[in-house]
Amino acid sequence: MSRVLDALRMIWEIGWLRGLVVGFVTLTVVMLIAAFTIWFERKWSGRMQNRPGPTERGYGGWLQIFADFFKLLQKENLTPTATDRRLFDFVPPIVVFVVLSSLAVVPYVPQGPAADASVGVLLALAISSLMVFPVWAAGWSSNNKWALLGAMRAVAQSISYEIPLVLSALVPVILAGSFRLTEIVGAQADWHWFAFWPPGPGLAAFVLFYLSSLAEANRIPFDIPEAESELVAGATTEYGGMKFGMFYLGEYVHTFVASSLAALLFFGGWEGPGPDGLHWMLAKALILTASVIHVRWTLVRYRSDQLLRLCWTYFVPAALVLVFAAGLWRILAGGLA
Amino acid sequence: MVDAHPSHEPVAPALVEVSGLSLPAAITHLPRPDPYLNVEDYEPEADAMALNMGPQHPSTHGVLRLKLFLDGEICFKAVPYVGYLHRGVEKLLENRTAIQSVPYVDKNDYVSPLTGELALVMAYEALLDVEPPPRAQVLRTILMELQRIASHHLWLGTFCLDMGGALGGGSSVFLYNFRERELILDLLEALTGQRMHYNALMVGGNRHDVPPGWEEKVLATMDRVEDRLAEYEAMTVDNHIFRSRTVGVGVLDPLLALEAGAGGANLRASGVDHDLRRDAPYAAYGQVDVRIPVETAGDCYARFLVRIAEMREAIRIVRLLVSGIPEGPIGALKPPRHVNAVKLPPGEVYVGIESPRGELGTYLISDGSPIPVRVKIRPPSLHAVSLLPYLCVGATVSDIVVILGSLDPILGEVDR
Amino acid sequence: MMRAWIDTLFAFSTTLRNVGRRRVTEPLPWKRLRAHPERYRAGFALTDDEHGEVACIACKACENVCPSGIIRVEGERRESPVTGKKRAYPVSFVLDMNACIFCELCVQVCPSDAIRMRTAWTIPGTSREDQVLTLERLRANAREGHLSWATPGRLRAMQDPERKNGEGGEP
Amino acid sequence: MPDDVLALFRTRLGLEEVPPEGPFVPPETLPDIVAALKEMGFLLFLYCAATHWPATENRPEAFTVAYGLRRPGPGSSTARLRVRIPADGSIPTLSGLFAGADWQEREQYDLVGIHFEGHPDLRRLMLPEDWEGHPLRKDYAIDTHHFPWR
Repeated sequence: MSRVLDALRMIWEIGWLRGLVVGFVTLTVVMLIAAFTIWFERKWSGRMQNRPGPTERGYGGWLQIFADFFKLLQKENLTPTATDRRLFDFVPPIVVFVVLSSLAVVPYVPQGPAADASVGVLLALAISSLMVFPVWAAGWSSNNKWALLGAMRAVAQSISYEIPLVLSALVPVILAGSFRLTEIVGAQADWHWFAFWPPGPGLAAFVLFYLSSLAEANRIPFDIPEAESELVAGATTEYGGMKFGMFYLGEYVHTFVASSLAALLFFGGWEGPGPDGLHWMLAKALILTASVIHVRWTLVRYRSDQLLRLCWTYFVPAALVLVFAAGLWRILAGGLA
Repeated sequence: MVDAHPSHEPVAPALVEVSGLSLPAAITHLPRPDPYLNVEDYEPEADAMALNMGPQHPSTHGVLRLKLFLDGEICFKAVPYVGYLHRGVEKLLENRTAIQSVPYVDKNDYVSPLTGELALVMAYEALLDVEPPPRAQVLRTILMELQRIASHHLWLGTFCLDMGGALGGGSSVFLYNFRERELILDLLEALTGQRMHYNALMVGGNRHDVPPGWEEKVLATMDRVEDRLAEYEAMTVDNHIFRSRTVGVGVLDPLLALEAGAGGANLRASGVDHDLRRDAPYAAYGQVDVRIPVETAGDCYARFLVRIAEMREAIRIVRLLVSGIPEGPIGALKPPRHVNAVKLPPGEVYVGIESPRGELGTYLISDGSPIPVRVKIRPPSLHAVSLLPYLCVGATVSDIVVILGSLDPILGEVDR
Repeated sequence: MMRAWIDTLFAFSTTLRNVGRRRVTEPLPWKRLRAHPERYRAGFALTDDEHGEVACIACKACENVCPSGIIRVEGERRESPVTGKKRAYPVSFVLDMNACIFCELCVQVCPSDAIRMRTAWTIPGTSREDQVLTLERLRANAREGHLSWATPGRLRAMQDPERKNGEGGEP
Repeated sequence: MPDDVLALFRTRLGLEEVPPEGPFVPPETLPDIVAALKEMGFLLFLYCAATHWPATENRPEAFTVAYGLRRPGPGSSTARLRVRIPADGSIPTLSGLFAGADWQEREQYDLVGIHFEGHPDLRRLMLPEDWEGHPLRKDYAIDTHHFPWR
């Protein structure tokens, strides 16, 4: 037994091996959480609409997601003849790769993530913003007008909302004085959660970050690129079977990662009453994910031009003001202290 | 951000007089796009693209096909194609007797079958010069108003579905609406025995009298429906996103609406104070003071407001009438015992009633034989769909979906 | 602007309130939450008269009135084994449910209270022939029960213009 | 029909009595009369219904086309008129006057086979472009019963 522990400790000492193990565990757990989120979304939306949701496979239908997974696996691998075949097949794995790779820098435990980069915030946001490329490629390679419209909207929307997203994430960075996610959480110790302290800019920055990440993850009310009542299914119109399944999984992982980032930046990560640790982090991230789901099943969606106007006339100036306010607080508080 | 349209504020709008009719000046005589624009002549700002919307599309309300010519994402020409649901109902009715033809018109407007039945039955009654007894008239009025509520329920649900998608807030409103629509269908089911294709009317009266305890059930259901109406309003009326999507979108010129033959809420949202229930009363509408909601903005939001107000008004009418259904028989003619029970005199009639979608008319020619020579059903939905080439120009694809939903077309009625 | 956003929040309270509501969908086919009313019209049955014979007299009124033309009746006159009187009996009675529009007109015109509708659906089948009701199946349906309230006589009594009582529809 | 409409029909058509189902109007004066009605406030286009009358021993094959207009608002009234044309005749279009006449005329062209002179886009509305015949004509084969349903 002690030999095993010794071996584990040795692995822990070696940086890249530790990263590998932590990354593997994180990926597995997050994928399972995404599956759980899908089940929860179905159940919760059912309750919201006075429906039972899935009931058949497993208690409360909790095995339904696996049934769906196997169904998607079995489906015929349909590729329309007019598509750009290589690009078309290449895109779905890229989506999964992009959303999962941002997990490398997102810590769930105080010991840190697989790679505790010194610019963790920027890296996480940068990687998740890479999503625009596979979505555009999906729309373009499908050779379908609906997919093309969806992809164009997705690009416009992602690029626009990148700016308030990064700017609002800068507020906790400025307040904590570090880009490293573990240090940002450390700066929120003793209930100094940035959402509540300093009062004002932190909470506003959280709202901006939340809304912008909804837009980034293409969730209602900002799911213009999918817009199934207008664009059939947007960029993913021509995808079926497991290729569609990868987009689907990517969407939920993306939502969970964005929620985790919000929990880390604004709600103190694993800080909480009683012992700190993974449980608080997961609880916060899951509550935020659930709120995303609740928003999705309550609101209708904006039109794409309204969405962009919302971004450029309200979100971007507000984010700039918040960054300025955070800097001011930092100088004043630093000067006072 | 798009803020509230000024004309939704409760101020009297400027009016303009057109052929003896007062219409809101702000939306009358709007420039009319050319529905037969030659696409080659159009010079697009961005790239032009032809986009086929439907017949298999999530929000074409059945099987409408729209050929859209887009300049970027802005439509500059829209060509609707209908007929995918054409069943030749008029030909069928020309080969059926008066008894047999009533169940067929149920299938035209399958969202409000009772109004379709009434339009046909009233045409036969006008031809025969038969007046149904007062009990049947009041019962018919109650049924029409219940059907109007049910139809508007479905419209509101699908309208939000068009805006919010099948996997979003739209579907929540949709299912809430269906929850209450089911209650009304339960009432109609208890009365007629069917939930959709009722065959509830016959020439000279109703086929079914009320079952015991039905009136109390109606009153209880109306309370519930009115209570839940506030719930839909909480999700829509002041909802910022809902308003951004509907206010100022699809503004319909009242003159165009009239000339195109549109009716119902589409007309009244454009400031035309016209409703056959009040202006040419049929059934027992003469006994009740029908209040007609009119909006003057002419956009999708105004159509929404008019329909919500119509639901409240229908609830009021049902409550008013259901407590005082007069005693007596429900039919003026002997109950039919064979297929040719109704002898048609020669003649030519037109009867129009106010269906939830506008004026639903039946034009009937008989030469004295058991079957009519010509039955023409005037479908309000067809005229609503024929507005699309005018309304879609200048709108984005997202707007077109909303505009189509706000016109409330039922494709079964369009195609017949 | 601010007010519009605050008003939007009411939508959330509405959906949140609905989370606690009773679900309204029926978990078919396992459980039915509501029974169909007694006037519900779904299937068909040919009832027997008081002597235990089929009440149908093969008068073809239903065949003629059926708007979809899905009823075919063939009859013959013969002596009743019970009463010894001569009357017409159906030799074959075919009702094709594939094209039935459930308008209840066959019940409306039946002179002998024979055909009635049922509140229970016929059993789903795997072929179109399964939905064609024959004389035997129609009589078996009648023995099985679940008959609608409306008999031809009751329907016509309800619609009678000389009816005195305003309260119709008593089952 | 209201008095002003009856007066219009009497003066324009020289009729003594106007039948309640509408007078017969010569095809060439139809647009003028309908334009006059529109001026009088009959703004709502109701219907355009063509009927095929097959040849009998005492009359040749013919069509009638009936039009209906409505004056909206309180005390609403209708104006109805008819046009009779021979089997090979045509009728001037009203689509320039009423946007709603456009599709109604296309439908009548499609189902009854009447040519509307000057219609900008006289295509079939309900049936496919390559459909043969006009189903609402009386000589078009009526439905045949298929039994059992196939």
